[in-house]
Amino acid sequence: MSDVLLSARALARHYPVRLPGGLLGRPATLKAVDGVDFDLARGEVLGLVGESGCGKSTTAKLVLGHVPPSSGEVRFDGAPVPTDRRADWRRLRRRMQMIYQDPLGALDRRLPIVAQIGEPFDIHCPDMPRPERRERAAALMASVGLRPDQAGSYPHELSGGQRQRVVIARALALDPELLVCDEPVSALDVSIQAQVLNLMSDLRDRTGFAALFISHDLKVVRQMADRVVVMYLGRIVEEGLPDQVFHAPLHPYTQALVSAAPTPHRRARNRIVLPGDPPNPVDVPSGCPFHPRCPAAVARCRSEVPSLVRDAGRAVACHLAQSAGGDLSPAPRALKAKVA
Amino acid sequence: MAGSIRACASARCPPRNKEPDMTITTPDPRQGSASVFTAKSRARAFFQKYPILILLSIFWIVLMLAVAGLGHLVAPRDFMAMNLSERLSEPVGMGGTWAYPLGTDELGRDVVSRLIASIRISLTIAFLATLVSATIGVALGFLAAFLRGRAEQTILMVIDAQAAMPFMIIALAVLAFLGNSLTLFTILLGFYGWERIARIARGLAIAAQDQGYAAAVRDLGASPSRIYGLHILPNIASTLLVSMTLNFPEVILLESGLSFLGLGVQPPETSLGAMVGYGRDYIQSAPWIMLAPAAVIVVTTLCVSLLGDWLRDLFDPTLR
Amino acid sequence: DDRPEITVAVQDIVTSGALDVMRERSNVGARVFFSIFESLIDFERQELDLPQKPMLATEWRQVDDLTVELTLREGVVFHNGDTLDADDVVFTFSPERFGMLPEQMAAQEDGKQLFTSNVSGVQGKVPPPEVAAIYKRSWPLLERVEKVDDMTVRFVTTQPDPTLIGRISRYGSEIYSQQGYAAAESWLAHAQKPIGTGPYKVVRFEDDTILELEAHDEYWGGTPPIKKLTFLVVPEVASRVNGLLSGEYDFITDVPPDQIDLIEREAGFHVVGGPITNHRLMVFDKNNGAMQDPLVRRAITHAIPREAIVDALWGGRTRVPAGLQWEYYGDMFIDGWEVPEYNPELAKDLLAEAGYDGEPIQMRVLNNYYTNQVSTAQISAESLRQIGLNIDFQMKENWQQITDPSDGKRAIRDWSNSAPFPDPVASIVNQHCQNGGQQQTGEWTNEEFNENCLILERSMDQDARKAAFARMLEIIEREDPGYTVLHQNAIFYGKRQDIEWEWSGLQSMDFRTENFRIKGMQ
Amino acid sequence: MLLYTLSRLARALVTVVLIVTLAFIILRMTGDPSIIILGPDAPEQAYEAFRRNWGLDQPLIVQYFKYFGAIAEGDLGRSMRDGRPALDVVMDRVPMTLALTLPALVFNLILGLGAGVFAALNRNTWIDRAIMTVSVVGFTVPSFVMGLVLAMVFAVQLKWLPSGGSGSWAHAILPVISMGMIGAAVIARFTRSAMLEVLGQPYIRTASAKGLSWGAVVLRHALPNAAIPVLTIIGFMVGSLVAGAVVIESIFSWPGLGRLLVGAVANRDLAVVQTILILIGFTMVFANLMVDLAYGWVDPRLRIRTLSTAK
Amino acid sequence: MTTPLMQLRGLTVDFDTGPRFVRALHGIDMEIRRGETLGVVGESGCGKSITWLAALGLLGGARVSGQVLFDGDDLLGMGPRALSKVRGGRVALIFQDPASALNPVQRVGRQIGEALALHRGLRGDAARTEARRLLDRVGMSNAAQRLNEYPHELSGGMNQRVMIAMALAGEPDLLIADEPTTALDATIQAQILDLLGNLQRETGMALALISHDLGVIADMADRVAVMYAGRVIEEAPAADLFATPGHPYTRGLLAALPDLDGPRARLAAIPGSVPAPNGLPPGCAFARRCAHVDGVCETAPPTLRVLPDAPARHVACARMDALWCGQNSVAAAPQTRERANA
Ligand SMILES: Nc1ncnc2c1ncn2[C@@H]1O[C@H](COP(=O)(O)OP(=O)(O)OP(=O)(O)O)[C@@H](O)[C@H]1O
Ligand SMILES: Nc1ncnc2c1ncn2[C@@H]1O[C@H](COP(=O)(O)OP(=O)(O)OP(=O)(O)O)[C@@H](O)[C@H]1O
Ligand SMILES: [Mg+2]
Ligand SMILES: [Mg+2]
Repeated sequence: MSDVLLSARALARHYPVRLPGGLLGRPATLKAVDGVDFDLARGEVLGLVGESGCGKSTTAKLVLGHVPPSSGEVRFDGAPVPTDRRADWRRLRRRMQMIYQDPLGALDRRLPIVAQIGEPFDIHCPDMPRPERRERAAALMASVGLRPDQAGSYPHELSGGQRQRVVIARALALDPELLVCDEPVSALDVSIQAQVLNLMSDLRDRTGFAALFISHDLKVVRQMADRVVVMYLGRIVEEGLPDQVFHAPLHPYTQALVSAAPTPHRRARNRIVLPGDPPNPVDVPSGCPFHPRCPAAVARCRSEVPSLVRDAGRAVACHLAQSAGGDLSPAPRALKAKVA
Repeated sequence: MAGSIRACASARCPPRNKEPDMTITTPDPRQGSASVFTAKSRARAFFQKYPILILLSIFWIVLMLAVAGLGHLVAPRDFMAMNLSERLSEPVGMGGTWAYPLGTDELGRDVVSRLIASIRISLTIAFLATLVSATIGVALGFLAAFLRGRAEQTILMVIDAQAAMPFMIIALAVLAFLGNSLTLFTILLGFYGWERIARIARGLAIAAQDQGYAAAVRDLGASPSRIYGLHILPNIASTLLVSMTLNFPEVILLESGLSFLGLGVQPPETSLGAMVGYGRDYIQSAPWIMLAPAAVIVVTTLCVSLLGDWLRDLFDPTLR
Repeated sequence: DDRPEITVAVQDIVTSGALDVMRERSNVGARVFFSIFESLIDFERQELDLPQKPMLATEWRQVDDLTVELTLREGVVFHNGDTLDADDVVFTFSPERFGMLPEQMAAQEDGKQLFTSNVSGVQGKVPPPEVAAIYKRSWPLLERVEKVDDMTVRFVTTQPDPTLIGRISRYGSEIYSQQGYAAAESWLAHAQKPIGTGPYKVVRFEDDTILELEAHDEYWGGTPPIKKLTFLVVPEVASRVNGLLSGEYDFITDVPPDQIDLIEREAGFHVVGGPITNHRLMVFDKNNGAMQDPLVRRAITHAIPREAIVDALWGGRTRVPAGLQWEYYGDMFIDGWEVPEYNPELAKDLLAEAGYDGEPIQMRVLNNYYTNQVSTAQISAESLRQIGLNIDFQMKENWQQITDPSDGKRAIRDWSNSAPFPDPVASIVNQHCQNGGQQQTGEWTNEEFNENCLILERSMDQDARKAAFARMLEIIEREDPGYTVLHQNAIFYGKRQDIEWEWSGLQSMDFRTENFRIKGMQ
Repeated sequence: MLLYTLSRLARALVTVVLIVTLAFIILRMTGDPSIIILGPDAPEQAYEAFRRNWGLDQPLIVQYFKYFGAIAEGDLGRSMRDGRPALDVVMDRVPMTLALTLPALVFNLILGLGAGVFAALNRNTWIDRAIMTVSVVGFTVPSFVMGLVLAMVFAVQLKWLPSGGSGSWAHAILPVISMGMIGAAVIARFTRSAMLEVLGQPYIRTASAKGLSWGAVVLRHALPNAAIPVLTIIGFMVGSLVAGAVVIESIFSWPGLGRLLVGAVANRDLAVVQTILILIGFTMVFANLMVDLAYGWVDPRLRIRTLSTAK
Repeated sequence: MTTPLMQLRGLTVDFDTGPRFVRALHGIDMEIRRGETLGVVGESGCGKSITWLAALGLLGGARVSGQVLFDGDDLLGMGPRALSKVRGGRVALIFQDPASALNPVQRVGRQIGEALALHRGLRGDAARTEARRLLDRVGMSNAAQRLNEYPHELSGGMNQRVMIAMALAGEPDLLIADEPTTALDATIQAQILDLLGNLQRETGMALALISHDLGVIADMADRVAVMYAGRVIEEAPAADLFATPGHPYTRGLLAALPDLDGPRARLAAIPGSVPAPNGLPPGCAFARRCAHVDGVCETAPPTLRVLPDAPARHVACARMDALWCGQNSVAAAPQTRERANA
């Protein structure tokens, strides 16, 4: 992909925290995001998957300049993203927007939705005449499939899917180039999810925005993304086209994740049950962060941090998946793996 | 188990266009045609939504507001007019006449007229003070939420300090040492309870800007004044209103407590607290001087509190 | 010992926190001090015209214009067992007692520190410096007190002082025990548990709470009739009344006139009391605004319905006096002098004549520092409004605010004047002449008045003095009003009906045998 | 936890400094107590002597620093009334006030918690409404009216209890009741809503689902959790009790701090007033500190301050 | 055939919403046989949870009617004491969001011990030992130490294990699991589902698994009940249901789900949204979103009926005859057909 809209380089975000332990609670560092590299081309949708706490939302915040990175940088259209929330930052909102998981929470319940959809104009285009603003808001509503008679409704009067449409309409008001969607359909029911996903695809076809699409639901990501990044403990462990990643996962973690994804169309599957608890980002294991839960781990995994190796659009950070020749091949589904 | 039904006539398929046949049983009467049914009489439903106490409270508060606004027009006499020959005359029902329905006080002034004047003053003070405290509280709360960091810590410390001192004690010292005027008194009472409102405002603002609608608007690129003025404030207004209904009766009580100590509203002005305060010496010889305003204090604060509780339940969906 | 224990519920015991007659300036102190201390000359306190009578001195004579000689009573025993003699009297009026020795003054200067003044502290017997100031005011002309023999003393003044005997009998001149004072650790310790000659001695004193006295059985005037006499602070009127009616207290003081009926309605209780040697005044500032015109002030003096106030607020139990004077002045009493008559029409005319233009006139009132003060002030204010004055009624928290001249609006304020000894000097001179409070605060002054002050104060010629006094009253109460007398203050006590006990116009409570008996006992 | 404690302590300290400054500002705004202490009839020289003696003739800023210096050394000055150390004067009264406030606090808690829990368990029934209405009434009657009426009924009419004064436990009953009523009402309301909140929590359903009887659920699961938020208002209660003492002690002639304060304010006894202010401030800060720490103690969730797996 | 372990008959629930009553459940009929896994699916708010809460008398403040027969006894008519014997003893529940379903101020050991004391009379050391055994059994590492920890010190997965251990304490015949894995991560979800499956196999208890995730249900259930707006609208053996869904809603649901395999195509969304419980239409609640709607759908809500050819399957659809037969003749699987349309 040629035209890079967004690029993250060695992006890291660490939080100082205090360990449990009563009176003796030691200070420690929580590495929410720890050295992430990716590029996002114009018009491309990059899916970000991973378990809770692996740093997906933090990555999104870094991309949007909500929090400053501890190290590394994010460039948007060649220029670093400001993080100070001053005028520069505010101006950049015209070009990058966000869609939230909980549409009700993201809407002001005391304003009719049309006012909220038109708000970006009020903020960024104070010179635009009032009628035009109203007209544009109406057009936006129509484009996300809201009826004109719903203009005066308040968020609580709408269904979840309709609310998410409002949020989407508002985010698209100023024709942003980048949309960051943090679990945009997780709060929606299955039947509604499909409506929203379809709407987003349609809008994308129409306006051509690029998106960072975050979800823990692999099926949804596969539906939406052009490329997928899998994160584990603040790092990227695998990257590739959706079908590559989901059909032939290289990393043992991705393998487990894919096998555990519940889908009614694939009954009687082999579920890889990983042992152990979800990872704790304060206490990242040495070597490969995944090794304590890895069914295929070998001695090397315990000591040596695997680097993300790229090859022909795919990338993986696993010693076992990187064969000597440099080609990438799936990590062996180890003998230890408990297959249900 | 399942409403066992005549199955599809036979194993064969009916023609496609055929109207669904009569296999459909009439709806179970138990199920009703829709999910909502009014099993309550309208009156019962109404009173359940607006309990009688609440209606009475609203009525009383409206009455008090009317008295505060228009009472001076209907007051039988000037509240300062004295008639020394009629001092301490009893109210109707205790042997008095309709000339002075609630009797007269130690200077022969009409208790009804004084009561009206007192309601005016007390309600005005309580209202203004509550407004002042809400303004201070919201301003500081928002400031803390907006600035975060050191500034927030400083504001929190001031809040702590204010909360640590019983307000009565501070008011006592200030009034006794600075002297008293209605303005000073009102402003002083305006400092009552601001810290509570500041805490609430800060908490709600932070919640809103951490995950809520405020964060969303901020991400649209809105300026802080827009976020706080246009979005957060209207959203937390109901919560603030409820906490103001808590403040209001407390201010009235505080006023009466200070009046008891001779530090409240000063003659020739009068207030509910001042009437009770000055009337307390007559609690045995002429109880009506004190009882009428005391009753108004109790009933008014009661009504405002009840209304506040009710509003809080109304606004708080988790309590439903 | 079957003598009763008696509890008196009072509003306050002393306002200064110290049982020292030279420190305590308020009226309330007099109430308890008379049970503890006695002066050389006293009054028949329960009689209305308060004739003088021997107390610790059995006789006294004017030796010359500058000297009075007194013979002390034999067999007077202090609470500490010492017997009264001339040394005690000399000590009572010595610089040491008033903190005027150079070393004491140095200590006062040293101890001066922010809020940590050590002056009245435990170290050293150093009274606070106010004591000296008050002494100087009470005894402006006293040069020394000398011992003639063990039982005879002389008071010597620097100039002729027509009021010398009066001053010897006044409140503040009570005799202290020299040994008693010496034995105390500090001035403060003594002021907490003083040694006097009175019928009761201090057992326990907690400022603001309680004063417990017990019978001083060696009392020269006969065994005190009460075993234990307790003064209990009960600030709330209603609580005092409740306590009396529920039988917890035998006496309650400061009963407002409106409560009298309530108490007397109950069987077994009644109220005694009446006018005292204290007049309530309304004081004028002649420097500000409309008040500069004496006509306005005169209008005010005619506009106040004094009789109505006395009737309504005091139930007729006090009276409107003949100006700032009391019958117990004896020869110095100006017969026929009266307060300005109540005449609103005249008042209006005066105002019209003065061309009063409706400018606001401040009236500053303290919150019931005096009984019925607020009510009285409200009636007065209402009456003044009736004649067309624009009264700006202001409640104040304390005396400083009352007398504060800084805003240039001081006009009318409340006050009261006492006459601690039977001579006009005790009231009009002390309060209204050059060194008196009114002129000191810059409210009022008048040259002719001040000239007459000197005559009244210094001359030994009674006629000249009386003429001067008469003229002074004319000036300050009529021609160029500096104040106007409202009414005589009165004090009322609720008590058990079975106790025979008389109140005193001097505000003291007398619990000596002659004045206390429980019906049906002994 | 240690750090938490330390930071709470530091904040408490700042609070105290603020209170002390506040006390100074309030009391010094109109600087001169001489005329009140000496009375209106004292000679001018006496006032001057008094002012000089107490250092009131110095510039305010000098007074402020001296004052802070003195307080830092634990010297709170002397009562201007009788010259005793202000701290002694105040401390003499502390036991009396505690004798009222502690029983009142206990009374508050027992009555308030009981009524609140009972109301919550009978939510929306007439019992609930009755309790809540009574509690609002209890809270809206001015305490002095309550005190006077109680005294009239129980002392004057029935003659069961003394109408005022101190000396025996019987003397304390009426003031404790008058003081306790308000607090009980507040606690009842607070407890009710805390209880309702807890009763709506999923773990209550879990407990019932386990097979516990309703009584056991309330006793073992709901009450302990509902008690936690109620803790917070105990700090606040202490403050309102102290404020209530001002009025109640006057009504019942109880020689405690409250009456001392009223007297000292009336007499403008600066040292005593500010000692009381500081003492109350200290107590309140301490009480709140204790409540905070207790909070951490009863609620294990607060014992650990970690953000790690917060979700 | 033996009687079912638990049978719900005409269960209705009405909530008092102030001005009126709102019916949330409109006569639910369902049954669970011993040892069987019944999956209950449906959109959020359709009444999955309250069905079981009402059945066990855990729904304070609502009017419940109908019959809940457990081993022949009607639970709705039972006294509180008898009911609490059943709850936790013979029927155990576990809930969504285990972290908040555990008492935050009690150690987990104590919470498990409570259940042991209630239903097995174990106390003290015996209870402790048994609690540790239970924790071991649900696959908790370091069980002895975990007993002394508080819920917030454990991760979500561990808390759910604690809940399960607590449920096992009474050795129940029926375990009702209300969205036991919704709050958990995919890998942890796999662990818990695995655990439930194993436990069921070992103990032979019946399992009612409630979920809105068709994937989970497909994975676990023997038989599935699909709920919509307070009614069961389809009930069938799991394999049949996922192969040939009957009710238009079920079909739509399966079609609307994106998939991991197969070609990527536009999703076939069901238009509109679930009607609010206080605004149900008089007829079929799904009518407004249904592509096959007909006049008859709007008159009265359809009842569950056996499908022709498939005696084990029940569907509540007035037009079922037409649809079912049409489908059988036209297309094998609805989703493929609809995808083709897209
Ligand atoms: N402000 C913060 N302070 C401390 N730690 C934080 C902060 N924000 C996030 N974290 C931690 O950083 C880690 C990554 O958080 P993040 O929100 O990015 O996860 P996520 O992948 O979005 O998870 P989820 O799927 O649950 O949303 C988590 O462990 C979280 O607790
Ligand atoms: N206490 C209550 N008062 C009023 N309505 C209620 C109450 N509890 C539940 N409801 C309503 O009953 C309906 C069914 O709720 P239920 O909790 O069973 O849904 P659910 O299917 O379990 O949904 P979810 O998947 O979100 O858990 C919902 O519409 C809900 O609004
Ligand atoms: Mg996230
Ligand atoms: Mg549910």
